[in-house]
Amino acid sequence: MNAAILVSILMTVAAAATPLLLAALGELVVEKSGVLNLGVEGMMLIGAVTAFAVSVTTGSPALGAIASMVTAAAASGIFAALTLGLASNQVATGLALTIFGTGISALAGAPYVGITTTRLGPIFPDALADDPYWRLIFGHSPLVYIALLMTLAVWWFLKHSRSGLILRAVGESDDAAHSIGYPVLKVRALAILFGGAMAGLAGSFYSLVVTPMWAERLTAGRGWIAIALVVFASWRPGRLAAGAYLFGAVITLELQAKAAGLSALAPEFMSSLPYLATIAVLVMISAGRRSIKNAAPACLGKPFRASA
Amino acid sequence: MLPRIELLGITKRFPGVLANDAISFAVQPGEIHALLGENGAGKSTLVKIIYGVLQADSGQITFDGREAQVGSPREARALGIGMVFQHFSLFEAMTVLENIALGMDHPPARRQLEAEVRRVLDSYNLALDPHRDVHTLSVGERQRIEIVRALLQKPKLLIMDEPTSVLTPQEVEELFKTLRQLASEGCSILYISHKLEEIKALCDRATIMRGGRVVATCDPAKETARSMAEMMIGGNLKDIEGRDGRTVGQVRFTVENLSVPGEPPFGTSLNDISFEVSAGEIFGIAGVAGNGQNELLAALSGEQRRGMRGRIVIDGRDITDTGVTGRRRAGLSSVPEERNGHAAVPGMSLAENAILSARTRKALAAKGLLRRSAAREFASSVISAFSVKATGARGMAGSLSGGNLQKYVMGREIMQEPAVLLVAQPTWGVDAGAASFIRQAMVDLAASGSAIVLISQDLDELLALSDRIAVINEGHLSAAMDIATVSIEELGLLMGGVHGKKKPASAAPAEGITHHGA
Amino acid sequence: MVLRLEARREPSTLMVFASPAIAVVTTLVVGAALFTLLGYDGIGAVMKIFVEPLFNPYRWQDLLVKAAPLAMIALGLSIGFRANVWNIGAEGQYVVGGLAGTGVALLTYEMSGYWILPAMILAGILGGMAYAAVPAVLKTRFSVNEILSSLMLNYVALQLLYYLTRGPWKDPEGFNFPQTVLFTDWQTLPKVVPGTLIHLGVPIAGVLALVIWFLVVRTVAGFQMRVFGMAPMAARYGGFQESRTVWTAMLIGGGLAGLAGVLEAAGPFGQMTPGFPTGYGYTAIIVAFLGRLHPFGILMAALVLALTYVGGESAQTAIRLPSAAVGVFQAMMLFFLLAADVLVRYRVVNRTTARSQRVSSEPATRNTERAA
Amino acid sequence: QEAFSKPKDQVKAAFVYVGPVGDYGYSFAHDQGRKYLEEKLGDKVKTTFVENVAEGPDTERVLRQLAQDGNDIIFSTSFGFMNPTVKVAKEFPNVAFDHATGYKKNDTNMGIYNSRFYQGRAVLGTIAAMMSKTGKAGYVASFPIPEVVMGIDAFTLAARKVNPDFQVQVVWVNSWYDPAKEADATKALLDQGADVITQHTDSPAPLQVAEERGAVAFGQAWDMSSFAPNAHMTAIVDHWGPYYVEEVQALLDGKWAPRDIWGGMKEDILEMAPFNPKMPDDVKAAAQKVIDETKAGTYEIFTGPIKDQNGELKVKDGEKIPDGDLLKLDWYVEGVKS
Ligand SMILES: Nc1ncnc2c1ncn2[C@@H]1O[C@H](COP(=O)(O)OP(=O)(O)OP(=O)(O)O)[C@@H](O)[C@H]1O
Ligand SMILES: Nc1ncnc2c1ncn2[C@@H]1O[C@H](COP(=O)(O)OP(=O)(O)OP(=O)(O)O)[C@@H](O)[C@H]1O
Ligand SMILES: [Mg+2]
Ligand SMILES: [Mg+2]
Repeated sequence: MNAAILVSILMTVAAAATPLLLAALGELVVEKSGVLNLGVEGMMLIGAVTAFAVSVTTGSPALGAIASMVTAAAASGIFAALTLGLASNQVATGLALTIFGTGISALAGAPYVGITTTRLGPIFPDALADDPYWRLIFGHSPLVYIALLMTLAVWWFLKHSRSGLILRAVGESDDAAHSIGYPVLKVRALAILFGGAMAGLAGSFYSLVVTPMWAERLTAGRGWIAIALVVFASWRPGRLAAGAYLFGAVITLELQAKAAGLSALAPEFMSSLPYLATIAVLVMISAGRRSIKNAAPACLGKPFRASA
Repeated sequence: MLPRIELLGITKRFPGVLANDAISFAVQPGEIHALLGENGAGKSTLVKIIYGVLQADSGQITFDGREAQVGSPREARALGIGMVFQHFSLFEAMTVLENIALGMDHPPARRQLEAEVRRVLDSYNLALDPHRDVHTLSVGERQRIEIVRALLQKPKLLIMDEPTSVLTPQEVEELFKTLRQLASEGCSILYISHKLEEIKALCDRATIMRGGRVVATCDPAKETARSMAEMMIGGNLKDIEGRDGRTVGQVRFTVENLSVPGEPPFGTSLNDISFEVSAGEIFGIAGVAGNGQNELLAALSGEQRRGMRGRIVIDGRDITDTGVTGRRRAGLSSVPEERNGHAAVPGMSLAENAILSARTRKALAAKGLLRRSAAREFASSVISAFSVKATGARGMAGSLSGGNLQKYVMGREIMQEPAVLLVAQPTWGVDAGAASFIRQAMVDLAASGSAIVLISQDLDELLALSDRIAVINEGHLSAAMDIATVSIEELGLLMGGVHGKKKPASAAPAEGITHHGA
Repeated sequence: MVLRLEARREPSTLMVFASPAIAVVTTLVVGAALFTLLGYDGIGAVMKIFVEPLFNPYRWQDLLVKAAPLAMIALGLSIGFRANVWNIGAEGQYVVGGLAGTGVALLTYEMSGYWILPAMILAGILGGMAYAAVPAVLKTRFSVNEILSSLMLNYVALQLLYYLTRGPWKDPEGFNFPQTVLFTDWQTLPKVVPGTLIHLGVPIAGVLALVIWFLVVRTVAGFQMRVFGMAPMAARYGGFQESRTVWTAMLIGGGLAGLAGVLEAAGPFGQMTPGFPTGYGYTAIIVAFLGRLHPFGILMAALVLALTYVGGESAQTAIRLPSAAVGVFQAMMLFFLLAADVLVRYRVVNRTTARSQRVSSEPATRNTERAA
Repeated sequence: QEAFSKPKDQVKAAFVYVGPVGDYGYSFAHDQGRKYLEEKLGDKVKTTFVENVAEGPDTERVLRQLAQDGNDIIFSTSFGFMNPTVKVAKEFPNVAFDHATGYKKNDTNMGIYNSRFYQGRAVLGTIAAMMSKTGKAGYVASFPIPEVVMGIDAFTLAARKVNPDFQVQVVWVNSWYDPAKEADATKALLDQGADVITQHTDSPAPLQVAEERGAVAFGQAWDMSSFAPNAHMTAIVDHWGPYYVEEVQALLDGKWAPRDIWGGMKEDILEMAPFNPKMPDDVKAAAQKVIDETKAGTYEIFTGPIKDQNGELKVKDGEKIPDGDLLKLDWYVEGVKS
């Protein structure tokens, strides 16, 4: 295997990992605040269709990516209003959001089927990206860098910032946070909106970078994998990035092996591998008598209403 | 001199309750001011209003002579008000330092904060490691976090809501030293407690509340505990009857070398616990909250048996390996300290709550089917026998007031005529009328020949009811002591972890013991 | 006037029934308005989807046949949801149930006898249970969150289905297309109303609702589930074990999903194909909530959901409403339902009047002793 | 059948699609056929369609509903609709049913129609072999059903007529529609030395990757050149429109009877999208020659000698694989790596 192929494979891994990482980072922050939003897939689709439509209309994929965050965050606002404002069940509301996102994106996207738009391609000058090794560093879509920077940012935010501390506190004990005067619902609402924006951006990666086009159900279930990754990473951003890249690597290497004629296993088995692997990891992190630092936020999924 | 804080006509209504009704009083700078009242009198509500957690419906607050709108705890802290809550507001999975930072509005950088925390700990002589995770700390240490949190703000008014209910007498003394030092520095303290002797020792003045209103103000030093208690309840204290002349019979309940590993991450392990209780006897277990009381009750009732070692015997029958239902069948009843959600399901009717624990002994279920009319009948009989104020057997448990629910729960267990009754904190958060009723019922049950294990943090209650008493500390149970001979100092030392004679508590009680309450 | 929510002391019985109705009506009104704004015939859409099928006897059978599996799965899930066991793996359990039944059908292909269909049904139930047992084991033994594990297993079941229908179970005469043989008459669910589509699964769903209602309201096992859902500590206090609750919930949920699977395979499908899973397992979660976890509510909700599918198809042909619009309607209905749900636990009050309303504060007779 | 022997003034025709019309693939192509039908017959036909219909009981219900709604002819366009169509056709003897890509029909009111997609694959194979520098094509495939196997074999056979050493590497993505995975599979194939990509999945993702990497690729079911103006050489266009017009016209004329149509280029059910202007002239000529000869019936790709993957002779020189065997093809010819 020569260097060019290796670089190309690594580039593919980065592309496969990036949208998962973006969406999962958003969901991680949401879950850290004590909320389980199963609507990631729906929000990704809304982001994907928005990004594409805006990119086609304005000719600017960058604008599309920004718009995707706005609409997906707006959709997550519905979830926030229901689960926070009206204390509705989070699982049901999240599923409803996915159904909603699937339907509304298909409706809104109908006029955009069958056309393409400018790819949100590499930002650095071609000169830098010509050499295969330089390409590995400079040849990606800006979202690839953004995802990595966001990992760092989310890590720093949760670990070192005051707002992050408050967010974790809210997810750890909403009652205590409320009684020392933190606005639990507001913190959670902001977290949900952030999660929505990140899911939207992840969706835009599919419609602007992977395949600059729109078609119904473009994200093909990746939102669920993003949710699984958050658990897989035991709510830690660093592990999340590692998990997303690992996942990307597994998919890519499987296809590479097939393309090299090396595939031995039934394709059905290979297709179920990511899910089996996630279950295995769930077992490991849940069973290995959890250090509390690896455990789920204590209030995850529980509705909160101030007792006054 | 301007008062530090003055309340004028504070009124707060909850659905169904007028929790504060035109409350007015003032606290002077440097004054330690007690706020007294029965459970549910509205003390916590009032201080939460002062601290901005709740908003008053009407009334006004003046702080240092200026009218203050306290819209949130943040605004309260900005004014110089600090508060230590009745229920800690701590985050288990975070470090002490993080918890302290969360309690401050403008915490300095981490290093500097740590230095300041250490300085406060030093100057008030408090021991605490800022880097520990909270879930590894004892209750006393947890309270210190709350205190340090408040002290770091250099408060002008410090509110403490029942701070000592979880502390050993020695820890209480340490706390008082800290508070007196603070007051001498000019800080006002608003202090809520049910422990009237402590109030007498600490406070300069007391405001007494009843049913949401201020009913009296007094100088605690000049009152007796009994006189203050009577002001609180607005009547005379009645004594328990049948306390004397009870005879103790055969051993009914034996616990031998019981050990249970603590449930990670927060549970306390039980270590080698042994005691015996005889017919007609009330065996008291004292201890500071969090020392294994809940674990002990769960292990004895059969709710938590994982990893259990030792032996439990009722009336000669070994029930070590039976579960909750089997133990009930053998004659064991229990009342855990938390009634809402543990001893009772708030969202279910009283009849269904009867099925919860009485279905075996009262045949409220048969062949896997519920017998709903039998359950309603039993629930109704509990309601009338224990004068529970409820709409009837179909009323929701959650719609009952705390005292009434507690009466219902106690009644439900007592009317099953258990051989052994385990109770934890039977009168916690219960008003005096109900408390007296419940205590009387326990005494009557003992008189009828049952053995009772009474777990309580309230030494007064233990001394009033028990025949023998032992102290639980960090999962160890001390030797049992005769109530007639034991001293509060001794109990206090044991509660603080100075293990006395490590003799098993099963040392047989003196035959035919009779004695008076404290 | 400032509206705000105030907690009720007890859940409102009126609202338990009224709020789903409010949700459906709101969906109709807002849906009509929204789709009119989007340039479709909004009122027509509502009429086509929600009204016309109700007046067409042909559509009734469609509704029943479509609603039966949804109701069956939702009934099973509702047991778990009551106990806070979040099985969202019904889709996979449905598939595995169908596969298990198909396995028996393929083994007995050459045989005849009345026992074959019951054997298939039994296999289906067991298959669903076995598949649900996986998250149950993971939860009770390793504390693995069942939401995630059961969700992941849905995808695995799908691949198992693909593998079997493309590989070992492929109809040898089927031109290598990935599907099994058509089941024989002995293996096919009989129609209960001759000349219609109404197969045995429809009355079974009805009977199951009764059984589940009885289970929830009248049996100790159902009582246990409800206690666990409302107060897990109290359940332990009552002598109920959490692991048994998880197991019961998962097995009933899985068993009914498996039953729905095998009945669909032996009934409307009449064979196993890769197109077997159509999202019933997910839709049933919505049905369960729409029916407020109550057995009879679930029957109604399943019919309402079936209505959106059946009516949705009419709306496609009659007014060219895209199928995506039906999904939007469903999601809207769920949103409104979840929103209306709040009325059960809270009342909407006008802030100003709430203040002045007279409330009796509990006057306490407190002339008894407090031990000092 | 009496119902079909009376001329009509207007025909109501309904279409049932397995996917969304917005898939820009298989269902989209059928819907283009429906539009073509409307355009050609104007007022004489009224069409409706139902999209996203799941295969199974839902199909049955939709078919029945369409029949009850008074449609004269119903086109059920997916293989998985076959058994439901058989059932419903029996219940509605006065409605004409046409089922695409299946194998069951009856003599009264249910016909079947299919397209010889493989003829187009042969054109693609010819172009691929002539334009490839590495002698290796990548094939992004969905599931190993006969239609896909046929396509792979036809493509390979045609390519090896040009270059006997030509290799075709298949990657199964185990899905008809998963753009991201199709894109990743394409990248993998290009990384592993393929410089021509063809696909039997429904999204334009492989084309877009090929475009980015400067490879050669082909559209699927529809002219997808808008997605890859440089890479897109041509596409197999499913051209159902003329067939739909024929069927409806037959009903209008009172001459409809169920048929078994497996049409190809000759019948105009299949056509190739315009060649990319960048395609070298000799390649254009060779491709056009295959098309012309296919239409004339002189180019038949499944003519022996054909060896299978293991080099065993499966079809003797001069023999042709009969249609019946083709329809259940499950082996690969020499040169395929899967
Ligand atoms: N959030 C609330 N909603 C409704 N009622 C409440 C609420 N908080 C308190 N109450 C009621 O208001 C009354 C006063 O309660 P409060 O907690 O102030 O009493 P307290 O004097 O602090 O009692 P304790 O000694 O038990 O702490 C009680 O009847 C209580 O049930
Ligand atoms: N949403 C619900 N889902 C399931 N069970 C419910 C629901 N709401 C109420 N129940 C149960 O139904 C029962 C009430 O039903 P029903 O009307 O048959 O009995 P009842 O009138 O309360 O009493 P009885 O049957 O003795 O006359 C209660 O036991 C309650 O637990
Ligand atoms: Mg209080
Ligand atoms: Mg009734």
